[in-house]
Amino acid sequence: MRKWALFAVIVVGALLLWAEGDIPPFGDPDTPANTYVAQYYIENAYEDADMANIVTVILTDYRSYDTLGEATVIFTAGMSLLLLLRRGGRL
Amino acid sequence: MKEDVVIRTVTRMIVPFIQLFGLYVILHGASSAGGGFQGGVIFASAFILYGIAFGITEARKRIYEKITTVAASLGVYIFAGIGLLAILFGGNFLGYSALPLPLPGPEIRGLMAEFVEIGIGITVMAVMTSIFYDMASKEEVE
Amino acid sequence: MIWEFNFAMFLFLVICAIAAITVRNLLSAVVIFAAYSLIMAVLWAEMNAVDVAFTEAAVGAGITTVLFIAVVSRTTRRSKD
Amino acid sequence: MIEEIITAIFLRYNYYMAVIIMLVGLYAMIAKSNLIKKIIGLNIFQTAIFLFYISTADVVGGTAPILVPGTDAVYVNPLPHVLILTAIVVAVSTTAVALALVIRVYESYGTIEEDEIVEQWQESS
Repeated sequence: MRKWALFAVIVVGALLLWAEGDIPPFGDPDTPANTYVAQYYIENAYEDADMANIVTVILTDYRSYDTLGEATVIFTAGMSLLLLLRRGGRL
Repeated sequence: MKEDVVIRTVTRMIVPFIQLFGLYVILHGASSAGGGFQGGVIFASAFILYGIAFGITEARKRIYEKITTVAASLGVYIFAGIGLLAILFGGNFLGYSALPLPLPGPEIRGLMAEFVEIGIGITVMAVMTSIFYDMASKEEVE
Repeated sequence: MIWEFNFAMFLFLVICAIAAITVRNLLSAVVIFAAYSLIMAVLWAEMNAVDVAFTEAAVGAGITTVLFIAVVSRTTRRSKD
Repeated sequence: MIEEIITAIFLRYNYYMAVIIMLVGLYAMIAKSNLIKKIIGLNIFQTAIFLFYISTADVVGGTAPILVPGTDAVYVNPLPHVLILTAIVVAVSTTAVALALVIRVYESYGTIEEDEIVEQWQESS
């Protein structure tokens, strides 16, 4: 078991380390991830929603549907723990 | 642990300040680091500290399990309710600027974002406290 | 963005990760994992992700550790590997 | 040749760091038979992925994405921060549910070692 685990880890690690050579350098401002929609958020966040923290603006305004899913996930986790561990019939 | 005076006194003194800091983090998330999730976790950690120092049965008398179960769904209701209110006034789901308040558009969005943060904070606080109660207390099987 | 600092934190991270999965006492493993989370939060704060660092310090080093310790105290502290 | 490789590694050192930590978590998830060790490995795996995402957001000379009106500072990319903030919530939820399942397994079998559970299961069937 341990040998096969080590083998799998080495294969996955070699593949990932080989593929990492194509990623743009660390801290490059011109990567595709940093240029398109993120620039729009940085430029327009304060005018659109009147808040200084851009992360909060994206979390609760631009992508609030995502955050609704997050709240639902944590609510579901609480309810499933209630079903798994609390069997005395109490609410 | 039962008769540890230092832990109990320090807990009793520090719990209100932890709760105040949690509220500050929730409400000040608009202009500095913070937000509903972090504030809710800090608020819940006050109850967890109380439960560790005084025992779970004592903590259950301060914040009932009924309250945590209801508050967990209340937070999601606040969030989804604001979104549905925006549909009611002719906007998109969660499009806050459609709400008819006597304010300019960006300020309405900022205000509604604060309410959404409060909803997330209530949910996270209730669920974290509920999870701690469920995990730390051993239930007798009937 | 200071690479010496990142390297030092990375060294601590790898040592904490390997120790957390190697040590046989489960309570020690949980406490070492809390240290891992805290080092990760410091690394993210240095990379200008203040919100994420705040969340990780509150959740990873706080709530997750409490939950793990509750489970270890309810089950067993012994581990075979 | 060697210098080029070293330069290429040095330019992307954070991504390589994330991969190495991820491999530690993967090994723990496959090889360890204790269930709590498996969950710790899962958490290490998740934080490695988060480290990768936060690394893509960083910019040379950037500051934290909290606006100061009237200045022209360079801000780091805020979008991966939001995605990871959501992912941390999901991570703590999955950890809590997994730990609840561990408690139920211990109540049913009296052990949290994987091989002992399999032995008991084979004996009973």
